[in-house]
Amino acid sequence: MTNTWQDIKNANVVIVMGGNAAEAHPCGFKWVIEAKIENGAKLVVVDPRFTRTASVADYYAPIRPGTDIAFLSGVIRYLLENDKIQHEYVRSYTNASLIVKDGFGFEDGLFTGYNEETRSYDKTTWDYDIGEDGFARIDDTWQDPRCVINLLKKHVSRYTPEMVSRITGTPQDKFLHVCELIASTSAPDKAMTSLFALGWTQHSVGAQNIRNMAMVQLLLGNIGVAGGGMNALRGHSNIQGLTDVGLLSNQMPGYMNLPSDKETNFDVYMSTRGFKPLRPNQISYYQNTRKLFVSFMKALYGDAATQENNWAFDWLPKLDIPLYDIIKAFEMMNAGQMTGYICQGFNPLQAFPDRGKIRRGLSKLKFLVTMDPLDTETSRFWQDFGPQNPADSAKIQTEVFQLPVTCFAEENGSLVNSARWLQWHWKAAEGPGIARSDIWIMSGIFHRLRELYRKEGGAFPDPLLNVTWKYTDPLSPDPEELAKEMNGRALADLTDATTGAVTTAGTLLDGVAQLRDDGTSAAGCWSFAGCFTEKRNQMARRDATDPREQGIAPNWAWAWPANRRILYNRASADPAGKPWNPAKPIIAWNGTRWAGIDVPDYTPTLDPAKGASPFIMNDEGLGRLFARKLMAEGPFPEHYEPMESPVENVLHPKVKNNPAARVFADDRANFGNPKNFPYVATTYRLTEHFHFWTKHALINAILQPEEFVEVGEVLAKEKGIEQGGWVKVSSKRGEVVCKAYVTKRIKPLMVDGKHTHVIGVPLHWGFTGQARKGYGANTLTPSVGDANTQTPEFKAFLVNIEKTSAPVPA
Amino acid sequence: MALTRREFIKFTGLGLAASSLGMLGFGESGVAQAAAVRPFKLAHATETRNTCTYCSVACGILIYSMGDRAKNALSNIIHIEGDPDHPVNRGTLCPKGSALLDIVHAPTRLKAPRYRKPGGTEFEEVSWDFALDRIARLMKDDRDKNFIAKNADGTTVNRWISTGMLAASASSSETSFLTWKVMRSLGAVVFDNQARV
Amino acid sequence: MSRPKTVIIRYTMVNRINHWITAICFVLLTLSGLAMFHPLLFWLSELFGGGQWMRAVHPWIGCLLLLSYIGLIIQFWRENLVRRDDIEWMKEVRYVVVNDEEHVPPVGRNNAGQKFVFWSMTFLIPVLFFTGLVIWEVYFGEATSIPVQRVAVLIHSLAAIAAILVWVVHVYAAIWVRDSVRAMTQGYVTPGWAWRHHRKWLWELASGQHGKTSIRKRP
Amino acid sequence: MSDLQSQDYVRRSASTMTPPKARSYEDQVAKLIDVSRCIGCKACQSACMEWNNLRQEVGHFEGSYQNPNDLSPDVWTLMRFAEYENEHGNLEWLIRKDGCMHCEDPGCLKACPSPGAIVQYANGIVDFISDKCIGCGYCVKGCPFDIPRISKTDHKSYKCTLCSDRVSVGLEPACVKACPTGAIMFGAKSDMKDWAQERIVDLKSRGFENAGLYDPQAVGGTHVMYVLHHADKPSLYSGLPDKPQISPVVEAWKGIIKPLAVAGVVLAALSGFFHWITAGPNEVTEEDEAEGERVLDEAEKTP
Repeated sequence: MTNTWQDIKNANVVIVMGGNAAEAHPCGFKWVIEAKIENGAKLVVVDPRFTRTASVADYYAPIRPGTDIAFLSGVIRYLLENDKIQHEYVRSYTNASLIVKDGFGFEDGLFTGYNEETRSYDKTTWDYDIGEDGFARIDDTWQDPRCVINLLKKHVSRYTPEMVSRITGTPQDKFLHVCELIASTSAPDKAMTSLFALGWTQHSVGAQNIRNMAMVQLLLGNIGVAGGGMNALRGHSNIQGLTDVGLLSNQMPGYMNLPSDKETNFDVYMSTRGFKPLRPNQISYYQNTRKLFVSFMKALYGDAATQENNWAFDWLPKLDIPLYDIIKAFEMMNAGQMTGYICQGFNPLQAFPDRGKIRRGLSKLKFLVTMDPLDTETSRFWQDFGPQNPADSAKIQTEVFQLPVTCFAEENGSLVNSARWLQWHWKAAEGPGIARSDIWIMSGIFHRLRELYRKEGGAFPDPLLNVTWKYTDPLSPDPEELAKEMNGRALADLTDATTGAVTTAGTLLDGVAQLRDDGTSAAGCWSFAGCFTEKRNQMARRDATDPREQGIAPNWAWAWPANRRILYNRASADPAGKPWNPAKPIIAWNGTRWAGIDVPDYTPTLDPAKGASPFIMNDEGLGRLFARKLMAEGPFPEHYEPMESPVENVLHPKVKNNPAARVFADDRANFGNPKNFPYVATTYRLTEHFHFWTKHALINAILQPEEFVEVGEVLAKEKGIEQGGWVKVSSKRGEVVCKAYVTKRIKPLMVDGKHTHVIGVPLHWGFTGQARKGYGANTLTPSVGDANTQTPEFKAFLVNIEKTSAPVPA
Repeated sequence: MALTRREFIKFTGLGLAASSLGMLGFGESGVAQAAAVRPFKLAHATETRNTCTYCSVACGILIYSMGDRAKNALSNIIHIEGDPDHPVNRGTLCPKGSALLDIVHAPTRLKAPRYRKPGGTEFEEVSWDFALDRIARLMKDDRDKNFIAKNADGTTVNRWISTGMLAASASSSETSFLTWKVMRSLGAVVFDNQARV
Repeated sequence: MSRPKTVIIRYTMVNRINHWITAICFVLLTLSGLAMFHPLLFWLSELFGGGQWMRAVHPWIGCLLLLSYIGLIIQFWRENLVRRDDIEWMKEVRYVVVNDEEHVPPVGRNNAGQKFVFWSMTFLIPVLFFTGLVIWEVYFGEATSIPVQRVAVLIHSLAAIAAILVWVVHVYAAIWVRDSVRAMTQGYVTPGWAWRHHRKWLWELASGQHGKTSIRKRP
Repeated sequence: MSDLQSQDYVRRSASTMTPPKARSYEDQVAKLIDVSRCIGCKACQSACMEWNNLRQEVGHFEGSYQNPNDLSPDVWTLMRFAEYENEHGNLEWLIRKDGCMHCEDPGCLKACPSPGAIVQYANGIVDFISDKCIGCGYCVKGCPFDIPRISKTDHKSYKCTLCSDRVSVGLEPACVKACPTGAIMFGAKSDMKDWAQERIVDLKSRGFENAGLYDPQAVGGTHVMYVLHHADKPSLYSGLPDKPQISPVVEAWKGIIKPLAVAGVVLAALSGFFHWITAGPNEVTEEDEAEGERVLDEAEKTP
């Protein structure tokens, strides 16, 4: 989230598309209701189903799953055609005026540079035209046909309301009404907030879905302002934290990347991370990358990281492919390339696509370790549970360790919420039996491995032997010690260049500004620097004071970066530093410094007259309508059909799906076609359950006891399906037998002249826990991910549905 | 009582317990009435601040446990409700959060390490030492066998791709950092979390 | 009054046992029913071990009452058939009330009042039984709709009140007409009793219409 | 409980004397359920179960999000879901939190035969005192909203207590506290009505011309009220009664018939008594005996 949960109440329009905020985040959704009541806001919901969010919406429009880009590109076309953009914002704060290199183009569904064999792009032309001064060329008058705004205009010109409706199935009048509501926030003092979640990410074009709305928001001037922003409503309690700390195959803490094989040494690695400003006078924060990196390596390896060994650069693993994500991991498992797998609080047998493939993969492992408070399906994949988990235990040679872990109520620590708040929590009781914390278990494994390597030697033990482990109890480090390690310390006396203030060696850092690139500072996660200072554990703060009740609450816990609550908040003021919306200012230039209710996302004393733009993390300082080389499938979003789709791509039949998506051969062979699987299915969560956890909680099992699918009345009638009757839903990959919920809330959509039916598949049931046994929605879903993030395409795939009888229990 | 909307929200939301209920008829006779109604079950329970374990709204919660943390009392969680001071949830909780008690005390909570032999049909309970020793041994054997120090071009890559890990999504950032250190110092790159599902 | 030499068996042992089972059930039902009917009488529930016990046993006693009363119907329905004499008796009922039965036409085994009691109960007890089933929460609480139950409970109450009134008449009559109680406890009446209250019946007995077995000489 | 001061009750079941209201000024509480803000998340159900330690058996999917399927002794509040297509052909998903309405003139209390098993506190809460419940089910018949349910386990009647245990120590009910969107509010009834009016103005401005407050006067108003978008048609919301009232049948049964019947029985008994002391017993005389013996003797003589 760029903004806070409470800040949603400042919106004039709330658009929920690509998510179901009321059901997935009810307590955050209260601020939408608050916006309606306190701010007269309109709530717009665009969703294939009439959800519980839609039930309180002012306007609802249906859409076919997987066609959001067509819809949003149509919105952009509407805004540009009807001149409903915030001109000053777009001109000053986005790259609309920058000129794109010659050679860049788009034709028949492909951008310049496509290589069919590697299914990837040579992105050389996807960049600005750089002048002799080293800066990107610009045309403020928007006359040059190659400036971004004109290329964008051309790109979206195909998305007429007729075309949008033809692709998405959204009736034209409804589409246009949504456009009008969105456009109303192009006024400088009006804001729209976009609330989205997995409804946008879980597509083969997931990242582009989000980019597309971000572009809409930039055009409307809604980024950085109160009641605006792009608000990704994250799923798990600390998934933001895990991402921040870099628990992804290619990540290090604070969004630094692990080196790739091509970055053969430290200098090469740093050379691609210089991020010199692309426009004059820009801040381009990532110029500081070296400080962040070196401080991290000092935290990791302490004295063993030296200038001489390039801060132990070579001890970091390098990547030969972009990602070793989960889809890749299970591909490798199925190919017999993996020996062991550790699942910490994660239940891939339920959570990952193509359940059969997951089960086969796990069966090929030598060992599987699960660490979980609950008896998960994954830890019992080898056990026969009848049709819901058929397994021949004797044939499965995997050793399985099921390790009991304490839960949230039984430990101290911090969690990072969707709004980037680091909130400390406290232990209330001991765990059950001899369950232990994840910290204790990981330390135990680490300690044993280190001893084994000390004793026996083995493959390259240096990083293992040298990683810092200076905890009071090495077998059970205290969470506070770890928090301090992430916050960082001065390793020598550090003197601030401007104020002259000295931070003595050994003390905790107050913030990221104190980091050095000479090895005199250490920080385990630079973006968390300041969360645990000498003054106190900032994450444990519980002062709810909220100036002007604008939803900032700056003294409640601590937010990264630098306790900043609204990202890009410099953009809430006009180029001269006056708030766009005088009723809800965040920061303003008072003549000497930036002051307001939030920590400025800007140099606090930088005069706006100096011309530095608000998006300080970007090298040109501007919001990007044109993404340069950062996206796998193109600098502008383009509508590609889901991998399994009932129709052709009417825009460019030859390029139907995302051309840059990675598809493994066995997965491609497992895609179904509309002849056998004529209906579009989409998976989702219900508000009564949290993933596959709450089926273990009796109350939640009572509230939604049994697996079902949602079927529209028209299709149900066609197929003779009765309310609450049994149905078999099948895809190329498997079948689910469950009850049917025949509903008015899903209506057939007219897509390219044909009625298209959507079937809803909630995903909460498995074969352990208190609720009734279920097959799990991932039995049906295809194993393919988004081209950038490899997030699986759970939201749009093909199935068939038939009336049937109850499954025979084992 | 004339209230503006904004004041009203505050009034009924945060200030409720203090201002409104005092006058609602349970003043002095509260004690007597308490004899007729169910006794208030949290009277002397210990209150602990925590954060809901589910979604990323991160609602503040108050955990009530039996026992006052005296040496001879083993705390047992008896009730969980929203933290009224929390700026986001302001005391509210969703159907999952309201039932947190049932996940803490789920009958399927694991209490001891269990092990399943190759080809086995059941789990057996094992000691922590057995489990961790065996896991460390399996990991080391695999790492020693499959660790890639240099790639075909001779570049030092120091990666281990034959054993992978999925990191938790509800464990603390401190846990994650420690987990990162352990796995990366081994060179593991098949390393992911639940950000996508 | 000298001891009569002859007695007439009015109710057999089976008659009496059946009657008193019915009577006990009726009294218990009245006590528990009234306890549930009017708060002034709720204290009666203590006789049953408290409200829950009372609520639990009332319907079972009701079932027993029905069975028992069916026994009475089988035994007595014939003698309670309404005849022309009953109308004559009714016309002169004012003399009955003032104990002047000489002005009343001779009465058979049962007078119209007794028949009225019999038939009232024959009508009311099944009504009470069936409405009682409808409101028997434990077993039939969900068998019918709530509006039906509301009507049932109203009818049950009205029928019960009616039955209690009939019962009051019945009991008072038994007390008022001396030696009637003995007929239902020891089983016999004297020829004088029969002469005074059921002269026609006595004649019938004398003429042997009912067989000679019911008349016994005292030893 | 016997030590409870009478002024805490304003109504008490099966009590011939209504407790006097000792304090002249006591404000009434109310729960306001704003259906237009409700997202049907069932947090209220969950919180209710958790606070009151209620766990029903895990049921089945029965063709709706409505789970459990109905109120029960272990389900004191329940979200009811209705899919409704309005006159413009647009879908509305009308979701209503069902549960005890805490009527000002409670039908359950009127019907209850057990003294003090149902009480109404001065603040308006209608509470079942289980200890005194005899399990007769009369409250079920008395209730105009079909709320109380009799347990098959302990044969006592159960329903929402409006968390009287929480309210008595100065807290709001569990469902109110939990409600994520503030669709359930709690406070003084007068404040709730004022707030409802503001909500109704907002709803009217959003095109719900018939928005209104559901505080049915036929039961004296309720301490659980609804803001409805379609206050003209409450029955759209899964059968919320359009015109709830205590059934005339129940009114008759618990009203006029009660004193009449008792009077009737007493009168009958008195009539007997007075007949006894005026007319006296109807006794067999010596002559009667002689006549009787004579009749029998004569018969014996005839062959």
